[in-house]
Amino acid sequence: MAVLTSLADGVEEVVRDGDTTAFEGFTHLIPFEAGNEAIRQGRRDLTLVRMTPDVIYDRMIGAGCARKLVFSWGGNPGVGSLHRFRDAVEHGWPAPLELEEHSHAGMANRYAAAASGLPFAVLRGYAGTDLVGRTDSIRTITCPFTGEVLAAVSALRLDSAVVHAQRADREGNVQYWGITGVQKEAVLAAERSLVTVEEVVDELEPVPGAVVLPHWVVDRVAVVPGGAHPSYAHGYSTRDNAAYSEWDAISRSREEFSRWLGGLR
Amino acid sequence: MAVLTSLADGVEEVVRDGDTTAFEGFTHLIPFEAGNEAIRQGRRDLTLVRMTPDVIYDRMIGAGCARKLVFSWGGNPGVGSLHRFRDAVEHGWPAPLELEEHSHAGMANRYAAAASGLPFAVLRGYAGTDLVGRTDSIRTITCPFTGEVLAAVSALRLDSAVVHAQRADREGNVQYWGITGVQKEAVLAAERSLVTVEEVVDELEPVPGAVVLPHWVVDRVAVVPGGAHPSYAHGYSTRDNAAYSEWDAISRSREEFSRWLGGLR
Amino acid sequence: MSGHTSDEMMTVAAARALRDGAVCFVGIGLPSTAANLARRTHAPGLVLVYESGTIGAKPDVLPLSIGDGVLAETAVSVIGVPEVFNYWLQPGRIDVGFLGAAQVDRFANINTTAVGAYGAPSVRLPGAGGAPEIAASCGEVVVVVRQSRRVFVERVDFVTSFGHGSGPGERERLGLTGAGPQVVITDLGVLRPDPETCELVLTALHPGVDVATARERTGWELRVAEDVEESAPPSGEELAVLRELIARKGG
Amino acid sequence: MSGHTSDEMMTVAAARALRDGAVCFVGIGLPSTAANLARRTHAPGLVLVYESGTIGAKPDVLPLSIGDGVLAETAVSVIGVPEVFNYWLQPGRIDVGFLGAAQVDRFANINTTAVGAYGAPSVRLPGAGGAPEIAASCGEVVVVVRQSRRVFVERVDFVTSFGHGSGPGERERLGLTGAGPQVVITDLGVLRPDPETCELVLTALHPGVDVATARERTGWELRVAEDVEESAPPSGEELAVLRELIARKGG
Repeated sequence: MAVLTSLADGVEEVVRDGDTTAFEGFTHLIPFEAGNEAIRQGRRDLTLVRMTPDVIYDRMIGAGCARKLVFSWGGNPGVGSLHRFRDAVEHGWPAPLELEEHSHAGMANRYAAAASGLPFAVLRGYAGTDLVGRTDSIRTITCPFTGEVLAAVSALRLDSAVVHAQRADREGNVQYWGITGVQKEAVLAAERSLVTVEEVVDELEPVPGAVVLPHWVVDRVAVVPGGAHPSYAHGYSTRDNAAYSEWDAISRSREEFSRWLGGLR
Repeated sequence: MAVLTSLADGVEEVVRDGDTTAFEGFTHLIPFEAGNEAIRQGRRDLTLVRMTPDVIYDRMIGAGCARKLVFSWGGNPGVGSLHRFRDAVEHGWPAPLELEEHSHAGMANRYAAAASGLPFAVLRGYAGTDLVGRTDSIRTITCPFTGEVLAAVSALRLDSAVVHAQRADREGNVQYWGITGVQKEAVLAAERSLVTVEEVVDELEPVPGAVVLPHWVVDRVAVVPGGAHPSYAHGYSTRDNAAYSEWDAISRSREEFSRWLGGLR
Repeated sequence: MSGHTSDEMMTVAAARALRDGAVCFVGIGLPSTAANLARRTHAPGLVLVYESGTIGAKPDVLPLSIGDGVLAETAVSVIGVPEVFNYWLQPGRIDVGFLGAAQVDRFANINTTAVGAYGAPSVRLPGAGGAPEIAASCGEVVVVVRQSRRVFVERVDFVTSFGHGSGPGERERLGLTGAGPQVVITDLGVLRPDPETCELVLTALHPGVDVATARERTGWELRVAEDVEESAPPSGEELAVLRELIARKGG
Repeated sequence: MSGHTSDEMMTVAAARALRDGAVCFVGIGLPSTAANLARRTHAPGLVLVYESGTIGAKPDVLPLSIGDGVLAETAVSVIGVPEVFNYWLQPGRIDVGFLGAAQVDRFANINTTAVGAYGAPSVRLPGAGGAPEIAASCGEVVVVVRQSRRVFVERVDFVTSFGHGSGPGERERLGLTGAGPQVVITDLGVLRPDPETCELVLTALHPGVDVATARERTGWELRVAEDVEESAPPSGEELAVLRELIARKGG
């Protein structure tokens, strides 16, 4: 059952050192403030999971929270590289970063398998690519009806998942809309979940295209208005494209980044 | 691309003798008028597919349209038995009816596999039941990661699918809401599709919970107001529960049914 | 049994089997009536999930089918049917599944497919629906059924939904994640599987019913618990709410 | 090349590669610009699918990311990400996939993962994203990339997305359902795979570009078609629409 809590308590209770954890979001609704809070709390040894690790994971990697990244596309959307991610991979700073790398189709299916309580998923994917053989989580499977050989990916079970949503009601039912991404699957794939929301309301008025997570699959809800900034919450804010560009400058050098990090703490 | 047509032309062009075909709907939005039209046109030798074959399939079976039924639950919802279905299975009238029988979970996954272009789907299902061994479409598969043995079901590819929706726009984009069932999967699993709609509108205003089928996966759209009666179209009509009860009386004897059939033609 | 019918007693007993806050997979008919009764009495936080994809439905009238509009209108979330089974039922997110039966046997296996030989049935029943995976994956299963020799058979003609097979350990060997049928509620009383043997044992009788009647309406040699309880009769509130639900049923 | 830049020529050429009515899987950046240009000129019926789940988006300004709100607001349908890949891309419902590249080789294999050794890359790139399955399952693939020796390499360091492997028949043997890269559009010209060998052949040059320049900016011995065409320069309308799109980009 969802418990209403503060951001600090929510992050502390849901995201633990050593977790395999996903702060999910597909450009829209990225849980930035929860990520910043994890950095402030000095979370360590995380296996960070996300289809599209972006600026918040760049920060967490640079701050030394992560030991491993499980992902399919790591960039600053619309801007370019993630410099902290690259520095970790190319130069091991501040620590080496193990990579487990997939395609979007593979990652989405790995989440869906975990959400479905299955140990694996089947897809037409990866054939002919060098992604095969780089991770043990991609194998093949033979169709028992046709004999066709397809790709199999292992389920991506999470210890914890953190997402941002437009709103929740007082029972903790969570509602979000616009681009809805893979957040439902991430929450359902996780042992523990935290949802930061723009606001809590008495009644969740139905909204076209909205996804609702019922309260009994959400552990913690924290009210964090603007919690997705510089990403956005459809209907509440717009994407702060300038901030994404500014991150390019901040993250380019270890010194600038360290200054930024000092300011966060 | 969706072509606007009459009900008669739509049924004639989309549903052909010998087809594996689904007139789908989950209590809500059952394409009754399209089914009646298929009877009028004397369609024969159909493999009728549906999770919940109800009164419209009872009619089609009694009228001799079907050679086989692929299904998971065949009843008159809220009323009781389907007498024409039972008569076909128990006494071979008007013709023997081959059965391919699944659980809902299996049928839903078979449609989803076909919609996904995969030859099979994996689920935790059927274990210990006598459904196994009755059809070749249920087998087992071993997880390549954990060694766990799970159920595999073959994809349910359709020659044709017929569904009813609230509305379409002039391009043929189709919108339906309320209980949305498995109709998207059925349409995507089919070579050809016909959608009957309550109305065609200039603009599909977004509606909470609505599913939209884009025009390029729909072949024919026919305007058939009330086309789901005695089922209903959420926001347009309510379920005619009395008509479902009346069908119990009509369908109980071959004579009464034959009289009804004469009236339809 | 003055003041209430045996069906009312059965429905009330079924409602009482649902604890507040549980997530319940509800079929139409008696399970839906019982679940809605529970939600209006002792279990206001009961979460109803219908296989039509309505999660957290709070119908103000009893739906006549699992696809009634009132379910979609009052649900917290309406999802497609594949998602119901894959994301919600299969991973064990449902605490209690409610099942009816045309036949139940002494190990609580359930038949809703066919009476007689499958290929030449004397009675063709509707079939499996969601039941096989409800029986497999819900935390536990409550079976609700009127008791008679036709229904309570030594061995079901067709295992549509697996209960306890022919004894302990079989569910585990099959990889079934839920505990299976933990209670069978009838118009005569309540049966529960013996923790050792998994055989259904009569553990409670409804007011005015005796053991002899229960044995007479059971197609196997019925075991009776040493301390058979007597069900509390429906309270005034339970009966009033139930009757109002039934009266307002349908459209 | 007076009156337009080579990037403008490249974008216009990419837009022209899209036929009206096609369903197009669009990545952000140049592919999105080209697709939106096409929709506003010769292909008003072009259907844009973004991997963020927006189907039939008709953005009035160019989105800066695949998750911009304008895509959701103008889409015919917004779906979850797993559905994009499973129900729409995988079964071959998308006619054209648009891909960029950090490296392309002579058989149109694509690298967007890493330059140098995978375990110790000199440049770590963003990775695969949706590209491997776009390359596998779209009806055909259009690659758009600026031409240079750094990009046009003999053999990609890492096959992120499979083009034609090392020659004919390989896609079929791998079970890939789409035709793969059928055209590579650069700032210099257009390359297409030879129908016999699958090797990329220069088939068109943009106005003002000569074969020597194209060879100089290719990291393998470039084959040139016997009848190299010259691309028509951007029309006044194409340029005007493109520049207006770019000017209104972003927020």
